[in-house]
Amino acid sequence: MPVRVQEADFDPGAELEALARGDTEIGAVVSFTGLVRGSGGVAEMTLEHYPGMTEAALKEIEAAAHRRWPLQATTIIHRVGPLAPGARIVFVATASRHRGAAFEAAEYIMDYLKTRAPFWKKEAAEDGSATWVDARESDEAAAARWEG
Amino acid sequence: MPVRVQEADFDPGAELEALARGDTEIGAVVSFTGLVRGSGGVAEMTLEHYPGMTEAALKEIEAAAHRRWPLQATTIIHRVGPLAPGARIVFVATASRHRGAAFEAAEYIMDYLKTRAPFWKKEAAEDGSATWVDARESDEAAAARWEG
Amino acid sequence: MRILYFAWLRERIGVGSEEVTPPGTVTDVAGLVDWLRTREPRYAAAFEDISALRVALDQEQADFDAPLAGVREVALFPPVTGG
Amino acid sequence: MRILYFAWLRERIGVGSEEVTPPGTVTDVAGLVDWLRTREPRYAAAFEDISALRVALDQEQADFDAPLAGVREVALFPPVTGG
Repeated sequence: MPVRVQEADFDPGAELEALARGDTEIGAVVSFTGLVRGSGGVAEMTLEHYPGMTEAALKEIEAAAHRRWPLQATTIIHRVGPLAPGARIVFVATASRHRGAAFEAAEYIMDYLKTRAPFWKKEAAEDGSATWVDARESDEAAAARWEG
Repeated sequence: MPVRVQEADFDPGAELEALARGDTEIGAVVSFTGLVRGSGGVAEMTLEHYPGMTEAALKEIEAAAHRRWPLQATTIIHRVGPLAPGARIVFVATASRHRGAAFEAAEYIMDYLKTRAPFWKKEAAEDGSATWVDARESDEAAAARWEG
Repeated sequence: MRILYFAWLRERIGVGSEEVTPPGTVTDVAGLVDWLRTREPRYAAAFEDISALRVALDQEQADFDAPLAGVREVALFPPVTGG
Repeated sequence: MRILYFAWLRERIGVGSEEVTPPGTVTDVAGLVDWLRTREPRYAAAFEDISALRVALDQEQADFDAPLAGVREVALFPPVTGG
Protein backbone atom coordinates (compact mmCIF):
# COMPACT_ATOMS: atom_id res chain seq x y z
CA MET A 1 0.00 0.00 0.00
CA PRO A 2 2.46 2.61 -1.16
CA VAL A 3 2.09 6.34 -0.51
CA ARG A 4 4.59 8.42 -2.46
CA VAL A 5 5.32 12.17 -2.72
CA GLN A 6 7.76 12.88 -5.52
CA GLU A 7 8.89 15.36 -8.14
CA ALA A 8 9.23 12.67 -10.80
CA ASP A 9 6.42 11.63 -13.11
CA PHE A 10 4.85 8.19 -12.67
CA ASP A 11 3.41 5.53 -15.00
CA PRO A 12 -0.31 4.85 -14.33
CA GLY A 13 -0.20 1.60 -16.30
CA ALA A 14 2.72 0.26 -14.28
CA GLU A 15 1.06 1.35 -11.03
CA LEU A 16 -2.20 -0.42 -11.97
CA GLU A 17 -0.26 -3.54 -12.92
CA ALA A 18 1.64 -3.55 -9.62
CA LEU A 19 -1.51 -2.91 -7.58
CA ALA A 20 -3.42 -6.01 -8.69
CA ARG A 21 -0.56 -8.39 -9.46
CA GLY A 22 -0.89 -11.87 -8.06
CA ASP A 23 -4.06 -11.35 -6.01
CA THR A 24 -6.92 -13.16 -7.76
CA GLU A 25 -9.38 -12.07 -5.07
CA ILE A 26 -9.36 -8.62 -6.74
CA GLY A 27 -12.28 -8.15 -9.11
CA ALA A 28 -12.32 -4.36 -9.40
CA VAL A 29 -9.59 -1.74 -9.79
CA VAL A 30 -10.44 1.96 -9.91
CA SER A 31 -7.91 4.69 -10.66
CA PHE A 32 -8.01 8.46 -10.56
CA THR A 33 -5.39 10.55 -12.34
CA GLY A 34 -5.36 14.31 -11.87
CA LEU A 35 -3.83 16.42 -14.65
CA VAL A 36 -2.73 20.08 -14.85
CA ARG A 37 -5.36 21.92 -16.90
CA GLY A 38 -4.07 24.54 -19.32
CA SER A 39 -7.31 26.53 -19.25
CA GLY A 40 -7.30 30.25 -18.51
CA GLY A 41 -3.79 30.76 -19.86
CA VAL A 42 -2.03 28.70 -17.18
CA ALA A 43 1.57 28.18 -18.32
CA GLU A 44 2.85 26.30 -15.28
CA MET A 45 1.59 24.93 -11.99
CA THR A 46 3.86 24.62 -8.95
CA LEU A 47 3.00 22.28 -6.08
CA GLU A 48 4.33 23.19 -2.64
CA HIS A 49 3.91 20.79 0.27
CA TYR A 50 4.80 20.22 3.93
CA PRO A 51 7.42 17.45 3.94
CA GLY A 52 6.77 14.94 6.69
CA MET A 53 3.21 15.98 7.37
CA THR A 54 2.24 15.27 3.76
CA GLU A 55 3.22 11.62 3.91
CA ALA A 56 1.61 11.20 7.34
CA ALA A 57 -1.64 12.80 6.12
CA LEU A 58 -1.77 10.58 3.03
CA LYS A 59 -1.07 7.46 5.10
CA GLU A 60 -3.86 8.39 7.50
CA ILE A 61 -6.30 8.97 4.62
CA GLU A 62 -5.33 5.61 3.13
CA ALA A 63 -5.72 3.85 6.50
CA ALA A 64 -9.15 5.44 6.97
CA ALA A 65 -10.23 4.11 3.56
CA HIS A 66 -9.04 0.61 4.50
CA ARG A 67 -11.00 0.77 7.78
CA ARG A 68 -14.14 1.80 5.89
CA TRP A 69 -14.10 -0.55 2.86
CA PRO A 70 -12.77 -4.08 2.23
CA LEU A 71 -9.80 -3.14 0.04
CA GLN A 72 -7.11 -5.54 -1.17
CA ALA A 73 -4.69 -2.75 -2.08
CA THR A 74 -4.36 1.01 -2.63
CA THR A 75 -1.83 3.36 -4.19
CA ILE A 76 -1.49 7.13 -3.62
CA ILE A 77 1.10 9.19 -5.51
CA HIS A 78 1.29 12.99 -5.46
CA ARG A 79 3.82 15.06 -7.36
CA VAL A 80 5.40 18.30 -6.10
CA GLY A 81 7.40 21.03 -7.84
CA PRO A 82 6.79 22.69 -11.22
CA LEU A 83 4.36 20.97 -13.64
CA ALA A 84 3.35 21.91 -17.20
CA PRO A 85 -0.24 21.78 -18.54
CA GLY A 86 -1.17 18.17 -19.30
CA ALA A 87 1.22 16.82 -16.66
CA ARG A 88 0.03 14.26 -14.12
CA ILE A 89 -0.31 15.67 -10.57
CA VAL A 90 -1.89 12.90 -8.55
CA PHE A 91 -2.74 9.20 -8.85
CA VAL A 92 -5.03 7.19 -6.60
CA ALA A 93 -5.90 3.55 -7.23
CA THR A 94 -8.01 1.13 -5.22
CA ALA A 95 -8.53 -2.63 -5.55
CA SER A 96 -11.42 -4.58 -4.08
CA ARG A 97 -13.53 -7.66 -4.75
CA HIS A 98 -16.42 -5.57 -6.06
CA ARG A 99 -16.66 -2.27 -7.90
CA GLY A 100 -18.79 -0.41 -5.36
CA ALA A 101 -16.07 -0.43 -2.69
CA ALA A 102 -13.31 0.38 -5.19
CA PHE A 103 -15.19 3.38 -6.62
CA GLU A 104 -16.25 4.76 -3.25
CA ALA A 105 -12.81 4.37 -1.68
CA ALA A 106 -11.10 6.14 -4.60
CA GLU A 107 -13.54 9.06 -4.36
CA TYR A 108 -13.12 9.17 -0.59
CA ILE A 109 -9.33 9.25 -0.81
CA MET A 110 -9.45 12.04 -3.42
CA ASP A 111 -11.97 14.08 -1.39
CA TYR A 112 -9.80 13.93 1.74
CA LEU A 113 -6.56 14.39 -0.17
CA LYS A 114 -8.02 17.61 -1.60
CA THR A 115 -9.00 18.97 1.83
CA ARG A 116 -6.64 17.38 4.39
CA ALA A 117 -3.25 16.83 2.76
CA PRO A 118 -0.88 19.83 2.94
CA PHE A 119 -0.36 20.71 -0.72
CA TRP A 120 -0.69 24.18 -2.22
CA LYS A 121 -0.95 25.03 -5.92
CA LYS A 122 0.46 28.17 -7.50
CA GLU A 123 -0.46 28.96 -11.10
CA ALA A 124 1.88 30.94 -13.32
CA ALA A 125 0.15 32.62 -16.28
CA GLU A 126 1.65 33.09 -19.72
CA ASP A 127 2.10 36.81 -18.92
CA GLY A 128 4.38 35.94 -16.02
CA SER A 129 1.93 36.68 -13.21
CA ALA A 130 1.49 34.03 -10.50
CA THR A 131 -1.49 33.27 -8.27
CA TRP A 132 -2.06 30.86 -5.40
CA VAL A 133 -5.08 28.72 -6.16
CA ASP A 134 -7.99 29.26 -3.75
CA ALA A 135 -9.52 26.30 -1.93
CA ARG A 136 -12.89 25.31 -3.38
CA GLU A 137 -15.96 25.05 -1.18
CA SER A 138 -17.13 22.19 -3.38
CA ASP A 139 -14.09 20.17 -2.22
CA GLU A 140 -15.03 20.71 1.44
CA ALA A 141 -18.60 19.68 0.63
CA ALA A 142 -17.33 16.56 -1.15
CA ALA A 143 -15.31 15.51 1.90
CA ALA A 144 -18.16 16.36 4.29
CA ARG A 145 -20.52 13.84 2.64
CA TRP A 146 -18.45 10.96 4.09
CA GLU A 147 -18.81 12.20 7.68
CA GLY A 148 -21.22 10.95 10.31
CA MET B 1 -14.52 7.72 -28.05
CA PRO B 2 -13.75 4.12 -28.82
CA VAL B 3 -15.96 1.17 -27.91
CA ARG B 4 -14.27 -2.18 -28.48
CA VAL B 5 -15.34 -5.80 -28.01
CA GLN B 6 -12.41 -8.14 -28.46
CA GLU B 7 -10.83 -11.45 -27.47
CA ALA B 8 -7.38 -9.89 -27.07
CA ASP B 9 -6.10 -8.39 -23.85
CA PHE B 10 -5.62 -4.62 -23.63
CA ASP B 11 -3.12 -2.29 -21.93
CA PRO B 12 -4.79 0.02 -19.35
CA GLY B 13 -1.77 2.33 -19.27
CA ALA B 14 -1.77 2.80 -23.05
CA GLU B 15 -5.55 3.35 -23.02
CA LEU B 16 -5.27 6.00 -20.30
CA GLU B 17 -2.45 7.69 -22.20
CA ALA B 18 -4.47 7.74 -25.44
CA LEU B 19 -7.60 9.00 -23.70
CA ALA B 20 -6.13 12.22 -22.33
CA ARG B 21 -3.43 12.91 -24.91
CA GLY B 22 -3.28 16.46 -26.22
CA ASP B 23 -6.38 17.82 -24.48
CA THR B 24 -5.25 20.15 -21.70
CA GLU B 25 -8.86 20.89 -20.71
CA ILE B 26 -8.89 17.47 -19.05
CA GLY B 27 -8.21 17.66 -15.31
CA ALA B 28 -9.56 14.29 -14.18
CA VAL B 29 -9.30 10.77 -15.59
CA VAL B 30 -11.07 7.86 -13.89
CA SER B 31 -10.63 4.24 -14.93
CA PHE B 32 -12.31 1.00 -13.96
CA THR B 33 -10.72 -2.35 -14.71
CA GLY B 34 -12.65 -5.54 -14.03
CA LEU B 35 -10.68 -8.73 -13.39
CA VAL B 36 -11.62 -12.42 -13.28
CA ARG B 37 -11.68 -13.46 -9.63
CA GLY B 38 -10.30 -16.88 -8.83
CA SER B 39 -12.37 -17.29 -5.69
CA GLY B 40 -14.55 -20.35 -5.13
CA GLY B 41 -12.33 -22.60 -7.25
CA VAL B 42 -13.02 -20.87 -10.57
CA ALA B 43 -10.52 -22.19 -13.10
CA GLU B 44 -11.77 -20.31 -16.15
CA MET B 45 -14.41 -17.75 -17.10
CA THR B 46 -15.93 -17.65 -20.58
CA LEU B 47 -17.66 -14.54 -21.89
CA GLU B 48 -20.36 -15.01 -24.51
CA HIS B 49 -21.91 -12.00 -26.24
CA TYR B 50 -24.37 -10.97 -28.96
CA PRO B 51 -22.24 -9.60 -31.82
CA GLY B 52 -23.70 -6.45 -33.27
CA MET B 53 -26.06 -5.72 -30.42
CA THR B 54 -23.14 -5.61 -27.97
CA GLU B 55 -21.37 -2.78 -29.77
CA ALA B 56 -24.65 -0.89 -30.25
CA ALA B 57 -25.54 -1.25 -26.56
CA LEU B 58 -22.10 -0.03 -25.43
CA LYS B 59 -22.24 2.94 -27.81
CA GLU B 60 -25.67 3.89 -26.49
CA ILE B 61 -24.46 3.66 -22.87
CA GLU B 62 -21.46 5.82 -23.77
CA ALA B 63 -23.66 8.37 -25.57
CA ALA B 64 -26.01 8.53 -22.58
CA ALA B 65 -23.05 9.28 -20.30
CA HIS B 66 -21.92 12.08 -22.62
CA ARG B 67 -25.42 13.56 -22.59
CA ARG B 68 -25.47 13.50 -18.81
CA TRP B 69 -21.98 14.77 -17.91
CA PRO B 70 -19.49 17.15 -19.56
CA LEU B 71 -16.94 14.56 -20.70
CA GLN B 72 -13.94 15.22 -22.92
CA ALA B 73 -13.43 11.55 -23.75
CA THR B 74 -14.42 8.00 -22.81
CA THR B 75 -13.15 4.49 -23.55
CA ILE B 76 -15.06 1.22 -23.17
CA ILE B 77 -13.37 -2.14 -23.85
CA HIS B 78 -14.93 -5.54 -23.10
CA ARG B 79 -13.27 -8.87 -23.72
CA VAL B 80 -15.06 -12.04 -24.86
CA GLY B 81 -14.01 -15.69 -24.97
CA PRO B 82 -12.15 -17.74 -22.35
CA LEU B 83 -10.34 -15.85 -19.55
CA ALA B 84 -8.17 -17.15 -16.70
CA PRO B 85 -8.35 -15.88 -13.09
CA GLY B 86 -6.56 -12.54 -12.82
CA ALA B 87 -7.28 -11.67 -16.47
CA ARG B 88 -8.76 -8.30 -17.39
CA ILE B 89 -12.41 -8.50 -18.54
CA VAL B 90 -13.53 -4.91 -18.94
CA PHE B 91 -12.06 -1.41 -18.99
CA VAL B 92 -13.95 1.87 -18.73
CA ALA B 93 -12.25 5.26 -18.61
CA THR B 94 -13.69 8.76 -18.48
CA ALA B 95 -12.05 12.17 -18.81
CA SER B 96 -13.54 15.45 -17.65
CA ARG B 97 -12.50 18.85 -16.34
CA HIS B 98 -13.39 17.89 -12.78
CA ARG B 99 -13.32 14.65 -10.82
CA GLY B 100 -17.00 14.55 -9.87
CA ALA B 101 -18.16 14.10 -13.46
CA ALA B 102 -15.39 11.62 -14.28
CA PHE B 103 -16.17 9.42 -11.25
CA GLU B 104 -19.94 9.50 -11.73
CA ALA B 105 -19.78 8.82 -15.47
CA ALA B 106 -17.44 5.82 -14.97
CA GLU B 107 -19.78 4.33 -12.35
CA TYR B 108 -22.80 5.01 -14.56
CA ILE B 109 -21.21 3.31 -17.57
CA MET B 110 -20.27 0.26 -15.46
CA ASP B 111 -23.74 0.03 -13.88
CA TYR B 112 -25.44 0.05 -17.29
CA LEU B 113 -22.84 -2.18 -18.91
CA LYS B 114 -23.55 -4.76 -16.18
CA THR B 115 -27.32 -4.68 -16.75
CA ARG B 116 -27.89 -3.61 -20.39
CA ALA B 117 -25.04 -4.96 -22.52
CA PRO B 118 -25.54 -8.52 -23.84
CA PHE B 119 -22.69 -10.43 -22.21
CA TRP B 120 -23.02 -13.70 -20.32
CA LYS B 121 -20.42 -15.27 -18.05
CA LYS B 122 -19.88 -18.99 -17.63
CA GLU B 123 -17.59 -20.21 -14.87
CA ALA B 124 -15.68 -23.47 -15.19
CA ALA B 125 -14.59 -24.96 -11.87
CA GLU B 126 -11.37 -26.87 -11.26
CA ASP B 127 -13.42 -30.12 -11.11
CA GLY B 128 -14.60 -29.56 -14.70
CA SER B 129 -18.16 -28.48 -13.90
CA ALA B 130 -19.46 -25.31 -15.52
CA THR B 131 -22.12 -22.84 -14.38
CA TRP B 132 -23.71 -19.78 -15.95
CA VAL B 133 -23.32 -16.83 -13.59
CA ASP B 134 -26.65 -15.51 -12.27
CA ALA B 135 -27.49 -11.84 -12.65
CA ARG B 136 -27.14 -9.94 -9.37
CA GLU B 137 -30.00 -7.88 -7.98
CA SER B 138 -27.42 -5.45 -6.61
CA ASP B 139 -26.39 -4.64 -10.20
CA GLU B 140 -29.99 -3.80 -11.12
CA ALA B 141 -30.25 -1.64 -8.01
CA ALA B 142 -26.99 0.13 -8.93
CA ALA B 143 -28.33 0.98 -12.40
CA ALA B 144 -31.72 2.02 -11.02
CA ARG B 145 -30.20 4.77 -8.87
CA TRP B 146 -29.43 6.79 -12.04
CA GLU B 147 -33.06 6.76 -13.22
CA GLY B 148 -35.61 9.50 -12.82
CA MET C 1 -37.64 -14.69 -39.04
CA ARG C 2 -34.34 -15.45 -37.36
CA ILE C 3 -34.24 -16.41 -33.68
CA LEU C 4 -31.04 -16.26 -31.63
CA TYR C 5 -30.49 -17.97 -28.28
CA PHE C 6 -27.69 -17.15 -25.83
CA ALA C 7 -26.04 -18.61 -22.72
CA TRP C 8 -27.93 -21.44 -20.98
CA LEU C 9 -30.94 -20.95 -23.25
CA ARG C 10 -28.71 -21.71 -26.26
CA GLU C 11 -27.35 -24.79 -24.50
CA ARG C 12 -30.82 -26.10 -23.54
CA ILE C 13 -32.27 -25.61 -27.03
CA GLY C 14 -29.11 -26.94 -28.64
CA VAL C 15 -28.66 -24.30 -31.36
CA GLY C 16 -27.51 -20.68 -31.32
CA SER C 17 -29.86 -19.55 -34.06
CA GLU C 18 -32.51 -20.81 -36.41
CA GLU C 19 -34.86 -19.59 -39.13
CA VAL C 20 -38.54 -20.04 -38.26
CA THR C 21 -41.84 -19.23 -39.94
CA PRO C 22 -44.46 -18.94 -37.19
CA PRO C 23 -48.17 -19.07 -38.13
CA GLY C 24 -50.06 -15.81 -38.62
CA THR C 25 -51.68 -16.15 -35.20
CA VAL C 26 -48.28 -15.36 -33.61
CA THR C 27 -48.21 -11.56 -33.28
CA ASP C 28 -45.98 -10.82 -30.28
CA VAL C 29 -42.93 -12.25 -28.48
CA ALA C 30 -45.00 -14.10 -25.88
CA GLY C 31 -46.99 -15.71 -28.70
CA LEU C 32 -43.78 -16.71 -30.46
CA VAL C 33 -42.48 -18.38 -27.28
CA ASP C 34 -45.81 -20.20 -26.81
CA TRP C 35 -45.56 -21.49 -30.38
CA LEU C 36 -41.91 -22.56 -29.92
CA ARG C 37 -42.93 -24.51 -26.78
CA THR C 38 -45.27 -26.68 -28.88
CA ARG C 39 -42.53 -27.73 -31.28
CA GLU C 40 -40.40 -30.08 -29.17
CA PRO C 41 -39.91 -30.97 -25.50
CA ARG C 42 -36.51 -29.20 -25.39
CA TYR C 43 -38.26 -25.90 -26.18
CA ALA C 44 -40.94 -26.54 -23.58
CA ALA C 45 -38.19 -27.20 -21.01
CA ALA C 46 -36.10 -24.19 -22.03
CA PHE C 47 -39.08 -21.81 -21.90
CA GLU C 48 -40.56 -23.21 -18.70
CA ASP C 49 -40.19 -19.84 -16.93
CA ILE C 50 -40.06 -16.87 -19.28
CA SER C 51 -39.80 -14.46 -16.33
CA ALA C 52 -36.15 -15.64 -16.24
CA LEU C 53 -35.64 -14.52 -19.84
CA ARG C 54 -35.08 -11.26 -21.70
CA VAL C 55 -35.74 -10.39 -25.34
CA ALA C 56 -34.27 -8.12 -27.99
CA LEU C 57 -35.97 -7.31 -31.32
CA ASP C 58 -33.59 -6.38 -34.12
CA GLN C 59 -30.89 -5.91 -31.45
CA GLU C 60 -32.89 -3.58 -29.20
CA GLN C 61 -34.18 -4.62 -25.78
CA ALA C 62 -37.94 -5.18 -25.82
CA ASP C 63 -40.77 -6.67 -23.76
CA PHE C 64 -42.60 -9.96 -24.24
CA ASP C 65 -45.74 -8.13 -25.35
CA ALA C 66 -43.88 -6.27 -28.11
CA PRO C 67 -45.38 -6.85 -31.60
CA LEU C 68 -43.36 -8.87 -34.11
CA ALA C 69 -44.61 -7.05 -37.24
CA GLY C 70 -41.61 -6.16 -39.41
CA VAL C 71 -39.11 -7.76 -37.01
CA ARG C 72 -36.32 -9.76 -38.69
CA GLU C 73 -34.23 -10.87 -35.71
CA VAL C 74 -35.54 -12.00 -32.31
CA ALA C 75 -33.00 -12.76 -29.57
CA LEU C 76 -33.93 -14.61 -26.39
CA PHE C 77 -31.50 -14.84 -23.48
CA PRO C 78 -31.10 -14.86 -19.68
CA PRO C 79 -30.42 -11.58 -17.83
CA VAL C 80 -27.01 -10.25 -18.84
CA THR C 81 -23.97 -10.76 -16.59
CA GLY C 82 -21.09 -8.92 -18.26
CA GLY C 83 -18.46 -6.62 -16.80
CA MET D 1 9.63 26.54 19.06
CA ARG D 2 9.79 26.22 15.28
CA ILE D 3 7.19 27.93 13.12
CA LEU D 4 6.64 26.97 9.47
CA TYR D 5 4.80 29.06 6.88
CA PHE D 6 3.49 27.79 3.55
CA ALA D 7 2.17 29.15 0.23
CA TRP D 8 1.17 32.83 0.22
CA LEU D 9 1.70 33.10 3.97
CA ARG D 10 5.35 32.10 3.47
CA GLU D 11 5.67 34.67 0.68
CA ARG D 12 4.09 37.47 2.73
CA ILE D 13 6.23 36.80 5.80
CA GLY D 14 9.31 36.27 3.68
CA VAL D 15 10.64 33.10 5.34
CA GLY D 16 9.57 29.45 5.26
CA SER D 17 10.47 28.77 8.88
CA GLU D 18 11.91 30.42 11.95
CA GLU D 19 12.75 29.64 15.56
CA VAL D 20 10.84 31.76 18.06
CA THR D 21 10.63 32.02 21.83
CA PRO D 22 7.26 33.53 22.66
CA PRO D 23 6.67 34.93 26.16
CA GLY D 24 5.00 32.75 28.81
CA THR D 25 1.70 34.56 28.33
CA VAL D 26 1.35 32.86 24.93
CA THR D 27 -0.47 29.58 25.66
CA ASP D 28 -2.40 28.75 22.50
CA VAL D 29 -2.14 29.17 18.71
CA ALA D 30 -4.33 32.29 18.62
CA GLY D 31 -2.09 33.84 21.28
CA LEU D 32 1.00 32.94 19.27
CA VAL D 33 -0.43 34.65 16.18
CA ASP D 34 -1.34 37.75 18.23
CA TRP D 35 2.21 37.87 19.52
CA LEU D 36 3.68 37.44 15.99
CA ARG D 37 1.48 40.32 14.77
CA THR D 38 3.19 42.68 17.21
CA ARG D 39 6.66 41.89 15.90
CA GLU D 40 6.70 43.58 12.48
CA PRO D 41 4.21 45.06 10.00
CA ARG D 42 4.68 42.15 7.57
CA TYR D 43 3.35 39.75 10.25
CA ALA D 44 0.42 42.06 11.00
CA ALA D 45 -0.38 42.14 7.26
CA ALA D 46 0.04 38.37 6.81
CA PHE D 47 -2.18 37.55 9.79
CA GLU D 48 -4.84 40.16 9.05
CA ASP D 49 -7.53 37.50 8.69
CA ILE D 50 -6.77 34.27 10.52
CA SER D 51 -10.08 32.76 9.42
CA ALA D 52 -8.28 32.32 6.07
CA LEU D 53 -5.57 30.23 7.75
CA ARG D 54 -5.16 26.70 9.05
CA VAL D 55 -2.76 25.33 11.65
CA ALA D 56 -0.93 22.08 12.33
CA LEU D 57 0.83 21.26 15.62
CA ASP D 58 3.68 18.77 15.32
CA GLN D 59 2.31 17.91 11.85
CA GLU D 60 -1.29 17.23 12.97
CA GLN D 61 -4.18 19.51 12.03
CA ALA D 62 -5.34 21.57 15.01
CA ASP D 63 -7.52 24.55 15.92
CA PHE D 64 -6.46 28.07 16.85
CA ASP D 65 -7.51 27.48 20.48
CA ALA D 66 -5.28 24.41 20.79
CA PRO D 67 -2.71 24.68 23.63
CA LEU D 68 0.96 25.02 22.75
CA ALA D 69 2.33 23.17 25.79
CA GLY D 70 4.90 20.62 24.64
CA VAL D 71 4.55 21.55 20.97
CA ARG D 72 7.82 21.74 19.03
CA GLU D 73 6.59 22.58 15.51
CA VAL D 74 3.76 24.95 14.60
CA ALA D 75 2.77 25.23 10.93
CA LEU D 76 0.54 28.03 9.62
CA PHE D 77 -0.84 27.92 6.08
CA PRO D 78 -3.82 28.72 3.84
CA PRO D 79 -6.45 26.02 3.16
CA VAL D 80 -4.87 23.19 1.19
CA THR D 81 -5.35 22.91 -2.58
CA GLY D 82 -3.64 19.70 -3.68
CA GLY D 83 -4.83 16.97 -5.99
